[in-house]
Amino acid sequence: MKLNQVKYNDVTVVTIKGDVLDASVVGDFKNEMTPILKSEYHVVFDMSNVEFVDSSGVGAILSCLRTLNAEGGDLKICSLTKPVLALFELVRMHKIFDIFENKDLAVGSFS
Amino acid sequence: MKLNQVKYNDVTVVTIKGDVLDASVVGDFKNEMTPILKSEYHVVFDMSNVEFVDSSGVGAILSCLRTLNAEGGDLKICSLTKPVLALFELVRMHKIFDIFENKDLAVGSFS
Amino acid sequence: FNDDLTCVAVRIGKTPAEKQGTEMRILLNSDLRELERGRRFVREAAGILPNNRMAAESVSQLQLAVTEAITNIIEHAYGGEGGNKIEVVAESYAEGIQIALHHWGVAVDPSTVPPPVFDGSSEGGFGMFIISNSVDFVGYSTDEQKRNTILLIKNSKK
Amino acid sequence: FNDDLTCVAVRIGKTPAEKQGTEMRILLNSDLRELERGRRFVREAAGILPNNRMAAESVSQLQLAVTEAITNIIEHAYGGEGGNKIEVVAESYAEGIQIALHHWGVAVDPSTVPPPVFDGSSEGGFGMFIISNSVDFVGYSTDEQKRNTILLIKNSKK
Ligand SMILES: Nc1ncnc2c1ncn2[C@@H]1O[C@H](COP(=O)(O)OP(=O)(O)O)[C@@H](O)[C@H]1O
Ligand SMILES: Nc1ncnc2c1ncn2[C@@H]1O[C@H](COP(=O)(O)OP(=O)(O)O)[C@@H](O)[C@H]1O
Repeated sequence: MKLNQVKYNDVTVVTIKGDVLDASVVGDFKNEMTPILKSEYHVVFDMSNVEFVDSSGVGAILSCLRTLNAEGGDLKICSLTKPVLALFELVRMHKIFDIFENKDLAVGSFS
Repeated sequence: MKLNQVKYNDVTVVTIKGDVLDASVVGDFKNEMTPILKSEYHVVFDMSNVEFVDSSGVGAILSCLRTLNAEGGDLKICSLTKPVLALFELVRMHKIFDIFENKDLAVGSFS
Repeated sequence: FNDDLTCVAVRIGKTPAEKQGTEMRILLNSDLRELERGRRFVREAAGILPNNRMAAESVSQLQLAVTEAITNIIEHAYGGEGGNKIEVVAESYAEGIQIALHHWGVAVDPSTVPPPVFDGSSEGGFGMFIISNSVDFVGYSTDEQKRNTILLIKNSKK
Repeated sequence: FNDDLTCVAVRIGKTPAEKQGTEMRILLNSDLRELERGRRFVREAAGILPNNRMAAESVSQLQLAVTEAITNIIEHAYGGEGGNKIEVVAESYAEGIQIALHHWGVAVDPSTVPPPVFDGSSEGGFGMFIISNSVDFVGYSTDEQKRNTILLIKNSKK
């Protein structure tokens, strides 16, 4: 699990570089997210590389949202691949998250 | 397989006495029906005892209908149990056969 | 074939079928008189789990599918010849029943079988259609030892 | 366990998995790093039949169900403890794929598991719901040798 971070003004876009976010990597993901969640308020997850997410991956992303929300921040998601979007819809997470087609729309939504 | 025959004027009601009409008994059924089909024109099958019919049973009943129709006669069916009616509907035989709730209605339908 | 299976097949008529956890097996001969035993076997498999509330209607449908499958094996796969074996294995789940019918006769490619004619002009050709429409899954396979399997799954809840 | 199984498990990473007709087996360790191999195994099973046109979407759904099931076995049935075995058996049919996951850990009675909470307040509890909704049949059973089976069926045609 390697996360890529780019800042656009006060919005941090985190790109998940691996193509999988399942129970085998979710621990790493959470560890790598911890400092980011501590320092940032406006975060976008760019998930364009991620072809596979399982329930633990959904749970981890949800956990990020909750952490940010608790501090007055927010998390937006963008560029979901087809199978990942299907999973989000299955577990009704499209109603919990703001999901955007691409990074620009997600970043722009903060302003 | 034992068939019971009762005549109501020119209508012959054939009661299938066994509770099964499947490939294991359909040969006997056809054999026992042969003389009846030769001598009768208006036939009712009372199927109230029959709890199980398979595709070969449906085929045998269809064969009786065709034999009678070819001679200008007709076959009506009555008193189908739930699973047997379900099968007739599955293979659309409720559109081929005149099916009646009870014997009286089936017999009466010939007059 | 091993003798244990034969033994189970002999005993099932009198006592509850041999139970291996939630698995049941029976060995049938390629004889249409075995159809009744096939249906009884399904009824037993449906009753094996205390919390397996398979509706009577679903049990009937599974019995119908198994009857059609056994008949096809006897008449088509074994060409009506006696003395051949059909092994039936049931696995019961709270969620449904899986029935595998194994035989060593001619395999069928179900995609080559035409759909039935429903206009009353044909007295046969309904069997595979009935099977497909009476269970939730049907699969046909053949392994390298030429053992054919017809797999049927019926959900408890419709 | 017999050694043949272990052998298959070792080889599957490099060559196409051992094929027994349309059946495939793999032995996994109770280690989450095995999830990827579980998914690769599903992909292979989906490709085993020339006429098995399982849509990519259906293959993904089956991979998801298998991932969730393996994770549950490792985390719940085996309590997260390494060194335990999960045997995965796939049977491919033109009509679909059957995957049986066998383990020797704690059994679960799925009827006791509450449905998930979808309001975002809970980060877990979605696994079994996802499994049920990603395949056409899921069954949980335990035999007398304490071998547990999670059976998944995915139809080729949706
Ligand atoms: N298990 C089987 N093994 C070999 N051939 C089969 C099998 N099942 C079906 N068939 C073939 O498919 C055809 C259609 O079968 P089915 O729909 O059951 O109708 P029917 O048995 O009345 O012909 C059969 O005539 C036979 O040629
Ligand atoms: N294979 C299994 N073996 C034992 N217990 C299980 C198994 N699968 C699920 N469970 C139990 O069911 C609960 C719900 O599982 P699940 O829906 O997958 O969500 P989660 O794994 O996030 O808790 C688990 O917390 C566990 O108690």
